[in-house]
Amino acid sequence: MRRWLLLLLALAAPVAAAAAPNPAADRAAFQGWFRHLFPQLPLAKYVDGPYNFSASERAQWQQIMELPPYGFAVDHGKALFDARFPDGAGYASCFPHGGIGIAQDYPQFDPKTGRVVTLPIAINRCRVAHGLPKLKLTTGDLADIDAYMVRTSRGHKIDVVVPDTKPALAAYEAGKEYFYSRRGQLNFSCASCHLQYPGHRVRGDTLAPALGITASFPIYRSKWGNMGTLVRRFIGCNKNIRSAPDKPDSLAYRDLEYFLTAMSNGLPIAGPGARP
Amino acid sequence: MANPILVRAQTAHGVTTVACLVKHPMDSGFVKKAGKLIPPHYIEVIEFTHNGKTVLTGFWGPAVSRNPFFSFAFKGGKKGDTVGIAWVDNKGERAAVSAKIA
Amino acid sequence: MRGAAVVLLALGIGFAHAAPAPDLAAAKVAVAAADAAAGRARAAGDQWMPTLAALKAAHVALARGDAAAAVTAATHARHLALLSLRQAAEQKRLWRNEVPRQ
Amino acid sequence: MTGKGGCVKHELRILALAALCSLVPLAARAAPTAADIAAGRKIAFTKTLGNCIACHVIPGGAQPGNIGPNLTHIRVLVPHRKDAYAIIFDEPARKPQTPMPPFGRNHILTPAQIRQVIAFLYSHK
Repeated sequence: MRRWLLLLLALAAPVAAAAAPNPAADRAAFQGWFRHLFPQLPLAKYVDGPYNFSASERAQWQQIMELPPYGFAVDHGKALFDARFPDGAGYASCFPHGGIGIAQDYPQFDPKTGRVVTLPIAINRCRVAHGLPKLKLTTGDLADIDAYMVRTSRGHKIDVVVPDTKPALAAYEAGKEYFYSRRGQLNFSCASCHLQYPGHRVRGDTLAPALGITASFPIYRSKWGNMGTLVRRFIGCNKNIRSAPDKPDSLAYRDLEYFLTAMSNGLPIAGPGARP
Repeated sequence: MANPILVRAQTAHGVTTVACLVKHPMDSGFVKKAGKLIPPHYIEVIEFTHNGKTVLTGFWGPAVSRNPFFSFAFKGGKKGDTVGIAWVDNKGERAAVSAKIA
Repeated sequence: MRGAAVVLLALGIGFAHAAPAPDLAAAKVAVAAADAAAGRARAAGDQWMPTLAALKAAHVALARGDAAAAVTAATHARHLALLSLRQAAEQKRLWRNEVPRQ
Repeated sequence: MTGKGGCVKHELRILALAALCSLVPLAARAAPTAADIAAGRKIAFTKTLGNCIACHVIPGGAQPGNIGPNLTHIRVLVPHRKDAYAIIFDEPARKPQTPMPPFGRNHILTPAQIRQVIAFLYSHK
């Protein structure tokens, strides 16, 4: 009888684990996976992404970082951030601490709308609240404002909160499912490359580990020649695997950013970043 | 300034290393936007001076990237000397900046 | 010039053989079926770019009146959409296999 | 299983049959020609086609990736060409966790193109 009970318990435990989302346990396993892959690499170093794995790319990057290519974007972003809206308010009025040093707290779950709000989306919400049109979420002025706000948060530890409520956990779980689900004609998931093969090369490009990948966004990509937000990269990744990209403000991308950033809790913000 | 140039010049062991970041669209004239070619707009000549004397002249063209980063080294520079950078592009626009060697 | 003439000729032959009304009606049915399958793939959150490309080719061919090309492209688009639907259905279960465990 | 899912399965079964039919003449095919090898080389090295070089070291390919096995000695790794065909056609069917895309099943390459790639890969001694 007791043996049967134990067996029942053993069967029930995994089912319960699969049913109830547990961000803290997921994070421990996620970070543990990378520690197992690269025992020598300190957690905080993951924010340097591909530069941990290629000496030549790292040397070039360090030279580039003497005069970071995103410098112009940060200056432009600061000018935009400091400018007044027609109603006299500014971006600072929409954020805690006047918008300075807060990027580590995004994305957030908004219980009112039941949706995840990323920092770029929060910037657009601020504009709408003050009667201004939304900006493009992928690049341009919004990416520059994002770059400035992230720059003021550099070194702050990422602290994405997933409230213990049903809708917030559902959004988190949807992002997790997106990250691990294979899609597109080429049949890749985000995890296929950035979790299973970080540090390996696809042609000449080094794959960045998923851990800490969000910490450097927005990034100046030499390939783009300007700044791009995380969503711009999601769209690029989807196209690479021949999957039709979602809309920049889609729930799919919001949830994915929510899950992905939450996995890097505790790592320092290193953005804006520069990538090849 | 519309076309800023960021400069860093440092000297060590008699060798001065100059690094600069030039803000410029560097449109090659071969890229289309909404079906129309973006007209060419790129730096043609960039000149680096040390105390007014030219130390390096670069003939750039459409193949150079947007907002180019450029770095080189020369001998004979001293702390406090002036390094000058000036460029002119195919539209006749120009920009110049000078900095002290640190 | 000669190449263009050959293409025109080929198109003409295509018309001669594929122009009859029933074929165009069949092409419309095929394109509609492809549209429906692609719609289901989008709803499942797993649309492939080649599906959209084939679908577009089918619509273009239909608008041109080329029933044979429309049917070929539409069939291809529908096949791809069905494959992506299968992928989406399988991944509902398989994605958990890729999650690292401790 | 819902009705919809069952329908998808049925239609895909017909597709799979069609794919199998195109497999049949494989054995009867003549030895690959130089043109086949050249075409296979182009497919293996072109991003919009096979892009094999993205993950595999292949003789003659610049800047290869290192995710998949080195294919220089494919004759040792996969002695039989029909196994190579199966791997390229649908590797996830054999190993669900593989990052290798199912080139044949997902219509990334046609059966003829896959045979050309194999002709190219096995042309290295």
